[in-house]
Amino acid sequence: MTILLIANRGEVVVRVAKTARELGWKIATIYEPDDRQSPHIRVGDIAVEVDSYTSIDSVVEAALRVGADIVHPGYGFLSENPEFAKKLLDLGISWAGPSPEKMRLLGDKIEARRLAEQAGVPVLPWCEALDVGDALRCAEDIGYPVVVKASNTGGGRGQRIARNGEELVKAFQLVALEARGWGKPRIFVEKFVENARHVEVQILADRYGSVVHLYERECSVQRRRQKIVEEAPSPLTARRKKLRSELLDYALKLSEYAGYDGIGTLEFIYDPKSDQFYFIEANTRLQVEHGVTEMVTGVDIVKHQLLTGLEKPLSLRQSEITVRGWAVEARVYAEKVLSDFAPAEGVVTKLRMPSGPWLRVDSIVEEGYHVNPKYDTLLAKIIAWGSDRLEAVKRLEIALKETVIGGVETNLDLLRELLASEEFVKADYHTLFLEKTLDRIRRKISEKLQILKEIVSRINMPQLLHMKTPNVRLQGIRWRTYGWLAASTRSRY
Amino acid sequence: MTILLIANRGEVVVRVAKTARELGWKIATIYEPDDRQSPHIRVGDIAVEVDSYTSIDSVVEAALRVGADIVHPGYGFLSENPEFAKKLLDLGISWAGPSPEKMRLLGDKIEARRLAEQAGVPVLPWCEALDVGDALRCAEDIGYPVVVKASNTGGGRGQRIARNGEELVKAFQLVALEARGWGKPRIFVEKFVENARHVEVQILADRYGSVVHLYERECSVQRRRQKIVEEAPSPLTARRKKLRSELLDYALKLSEYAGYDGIGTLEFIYDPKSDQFYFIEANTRLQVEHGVTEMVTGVDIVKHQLLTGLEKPLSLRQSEITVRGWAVEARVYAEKVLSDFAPAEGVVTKLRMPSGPWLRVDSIVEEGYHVNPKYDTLLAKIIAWGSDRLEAVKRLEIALKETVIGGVETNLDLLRELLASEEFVKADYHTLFLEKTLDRIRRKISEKLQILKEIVSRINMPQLLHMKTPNVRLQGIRWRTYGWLAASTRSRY
Amino acid sequence: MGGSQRQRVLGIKRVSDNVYEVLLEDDSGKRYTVHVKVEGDILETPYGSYYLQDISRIETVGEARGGRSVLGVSWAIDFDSSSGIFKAKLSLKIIDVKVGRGSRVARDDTLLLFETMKMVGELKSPCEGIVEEVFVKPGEGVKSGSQLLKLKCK
Amino acid sequence: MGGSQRQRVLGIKRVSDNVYEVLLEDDSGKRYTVHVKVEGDILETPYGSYYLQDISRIETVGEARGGRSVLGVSWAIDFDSSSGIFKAKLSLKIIDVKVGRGSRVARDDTLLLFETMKMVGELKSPCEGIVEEVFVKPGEGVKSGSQLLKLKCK
Repeated sequence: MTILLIANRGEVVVRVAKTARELGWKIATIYEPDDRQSPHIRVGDIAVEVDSYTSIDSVVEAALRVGADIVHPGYGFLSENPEFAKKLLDLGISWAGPSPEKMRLLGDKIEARRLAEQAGVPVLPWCEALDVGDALRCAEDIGYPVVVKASNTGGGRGQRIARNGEELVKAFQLVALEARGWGKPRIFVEKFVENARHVEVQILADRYGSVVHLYERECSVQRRRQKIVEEAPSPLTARRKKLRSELLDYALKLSEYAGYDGIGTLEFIYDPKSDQFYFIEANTRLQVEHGVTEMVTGVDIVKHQLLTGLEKPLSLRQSEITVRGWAVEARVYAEKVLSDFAPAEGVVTKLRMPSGPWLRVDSIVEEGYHVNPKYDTLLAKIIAWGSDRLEAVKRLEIALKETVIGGVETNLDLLRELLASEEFVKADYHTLFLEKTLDRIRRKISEKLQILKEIVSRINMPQLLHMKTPNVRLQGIRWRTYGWLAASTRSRY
Repeated sequence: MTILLIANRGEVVVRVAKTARELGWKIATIYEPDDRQSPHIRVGDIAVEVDSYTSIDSVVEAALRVGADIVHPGYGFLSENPEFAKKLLDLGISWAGPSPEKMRLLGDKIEARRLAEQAGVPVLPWCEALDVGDALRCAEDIGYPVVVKASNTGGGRGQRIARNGEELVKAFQLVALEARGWGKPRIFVEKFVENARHVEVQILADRYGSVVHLYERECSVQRRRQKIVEEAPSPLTARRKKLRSELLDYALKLSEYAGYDGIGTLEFIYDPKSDQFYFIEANTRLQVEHGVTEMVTGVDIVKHQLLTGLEKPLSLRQSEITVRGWAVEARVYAEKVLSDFAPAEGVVTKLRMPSGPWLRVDSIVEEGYHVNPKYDTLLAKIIAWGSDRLEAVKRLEIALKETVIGGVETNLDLLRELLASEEFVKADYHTLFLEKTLDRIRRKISEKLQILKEIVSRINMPQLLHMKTPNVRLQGIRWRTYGWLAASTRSRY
Repeated sequence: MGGSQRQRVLGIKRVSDNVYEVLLEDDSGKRYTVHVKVEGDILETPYGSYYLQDISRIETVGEARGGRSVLGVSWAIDFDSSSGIFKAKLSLKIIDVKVGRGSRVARDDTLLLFETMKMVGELKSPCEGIVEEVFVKPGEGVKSGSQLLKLKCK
Repeated sequence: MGGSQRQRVLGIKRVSDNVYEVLLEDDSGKRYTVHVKVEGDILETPYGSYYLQDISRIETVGEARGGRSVLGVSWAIDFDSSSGIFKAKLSLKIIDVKVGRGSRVARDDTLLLFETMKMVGELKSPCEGIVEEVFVKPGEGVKSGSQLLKLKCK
């Protein structure tokens, strides 16, 4: 009987537990002292208290205590920490990830970039900057705009755009501050690509030299450099065979050159000017958006992550992997979209999740769930599959409209607007698309909410709230004469 | 704006509404006077009262009242009634099904059988029986055992096995009685196949002569001739290419010969003795188990049903349709498995449905749902997809174990046992398999429930029931020394 | 849970606040441990998850069989052997009544035919006896709880 | 809902017991009808479904913007212009304090740097003024509601 410790919280614990159950494994979860109510601990057979989700010693101790054979780190927290992985491996506990050396090599943006250069994979013009002076000189060389990045941060932290020297000075300081949590901060400056698209390739590899890719995902819809809508395949590369095969070749080339030995993702930026992909960084862990790839390839990424973590050889060949249809994911966050995406706090008092055909919901939320803004406030990922992109987008739009999360502010209205927007439907977007359309979208949301407020204030509310069993009798209305739901429904047929 | 009336109740209304929403249509539902609380009416934009779900006049009136452009009949009730379809079409309302003439032709088991013979598709030895004398003579000719069937019934009614003359007399009388509800009862006697397997082919056709198949499903796991577990593809034909292509050829041949013009299913019996498929009947409507085919082909059957109903040409070519992986469905019924599958009545007081990757749940149930044994008591269909059969079966088994439907008796324990049984895992089953293993399965269920009763009676219940927030602290247990969940977990890896 | 070995509970031990270890023994004396977990009002077990309040109400084969062996239609019709009254357990439609007041019947003789949503069924006599009363007519629909027949067994 | 046309509600009519027809007009005078449905405690609309109790609590852009334009960090820190007190709206970690008691600041000068789960932010002065009090130190973690600074605007 294999015992798995899932060293994380939130929806990823639920997701990983599903596969572990399928494998017939026993599951242990962890919780911080004041996070004991979180539903993630219930998916396991037993839960252990730790000092902190990021305390290596405490989590390692938990793994020892439950007799774990293997640890899955989820994403965030210790998932990209090679010291944590090494400590476990040294104790004879397997690690559901690549070996610590590969984590170090590819997890460091500067090292990974150098590796890509050696492997012949294009990267954007860049230079390391030990101080502000370096950074300014580098930016002059490369030409503004540039991005200042820390070599070792994740989740959209530690990177800021600068369009001139003044912005660069400030960006350098802030990035340096943000990067402290990840150890010694190494900073570099990279050319910023206008109208860029973010496309990434999912890689599966084992300890024995096998590497396959599961095709690409596009994650260009981001807010503050955090992805919120992702899709597989990429609308950009799906219609351009040569560009796609270039991208996939780069990914395999780099993985093989690096001797990569777990599951991971290689992220690329597409520059429409040069019509070229550039490697930007690697993620040596499971990604939030892995579900869209699972839906179009039918491959259980977590299963391969767990099994290769146990040093099993990869059981998939490249020729067996194909893409069918399209999958689009929307991340539902508890946050105040109209107030700079501040994390929202609160208790979910009403929940209605979409279900039925073509949908997948990976969620942590339930009625009574307390959203703790101390942690990432991702509540659920709603994924729709379609035989083509338009079908998937439409299904996701409807699923989002059906979803009700009451009692706490969420980004549901933003996602609904986004999915219905002309730009998204046409896949006419880039990494700053959301930031550029945010004012328009916010205004639209605000107007709709104003109308709804007015409608509700005019409806005889007390009666409605007490009407537990709506008595629906048609009063002679002929719908043809009205524009019933007209605003929402544009048929494709 | 297209207006759809869904002339049914239960989970099929929810399913059909999903696709209609995606098409941007407006949805009307119906309800009988004492079924107004049923959740199915809520998925529409508006609901209309009808005298009865089977009253043609009343349902047609409802369609007129809401200005319906098209009616979807679901399954059961009026779904196979050509008079109903004709009345709608005569009023200029489209019908989400084949034309009434084809419904008549293929809906009648005797006519369909004659057609198959003409088309060169094998059928089992049979003869029509106008009275008991005819039936006895026929059975003598064919040889016992035989099945007595009515030409025009559905849902497992109107068919009984007879192994001798005495049983035949009784069977004839009962079948004649059961068939009354479907109009003039025509009875026939057919050779009964021992260890038969039930495999069916999903057909999509349009009014313009296009016919494609969506491959096959196997539905051999039945209780009282009602399917409870279905899968696509068939484990029998998936491993035997020639047999499969024979089956699919038969289905296309018959559809084309009949000039079939909607979506439908052709059902076949496989006789292991002759190693041959025999056509038994056609279903000129959507089937309960259509979801497994949707999951492996990615084709939205309901969408094609609705669009061909509106006389659109079929937009799919045979070459575009492929099967990926495997899907298995379990039908969750409110019924007393230990008391001859009597329909259970009650209110669902607790509900936990499975969710997450690889699953699809088509359900009508919610907390507070009242199961009315006056109607079919299908609560939900839980479907799991896997890249191969074992993966799908394991995922479904786990999903069923996670499911909780409290307050009303269900067949969940039966399904759990079934999915875990050696016979099912090996697909070593036939149409009487469940009946033959039922005693064993019932005993197993009974034993498990006895143990659970004893466990619960020994646990300090009041304390547990008040413990809203389980305080899970590990008390120094080392799992390795215990057989934690050992009984349930057999790893495939 | 292997084959048809009947198991019994030897002991239960609390492992953590909501997890219990159960020691089972089967007929052959082989012992097993199984763990169950209480999550709010749900009991999670290797056999599946259950609503706690349902478990004590569970009817198992042994108990259910009693009724079945007498009538073969116990899910639709109840027989009270002391009063001799048959009652409908569901809404039924009476298709045919094969006996009248005073009819002598043998065990397993068909008394009446009825219909439910699911199928047509036969009510057979559980004993040799005399029909004392018939409360229903062919074609009649009866509600759950309605009396159908009164039979006096010899 | 077309483009950036602002719409207003002209009237509401009950169509059936839980369905309402809403007549809207946009700036150009064009009229639309929209139907909404009340299902228990959920309002179903063409824009999406909402928990009824939430709708009256909704904060819209106009209202939210007020705060934003003053501080640019309104989601993390509150400024009460009458008392001059800055308060944390979330748990924050103070990274750096750029001013001390008595510091003179111009509008948009950085007062302090803080960190949340999401990123590092700057608190900028909403006005020209004098720092009257600093309640926090670099490296300190503060809870939601804690006072950070007191500023007197000119």
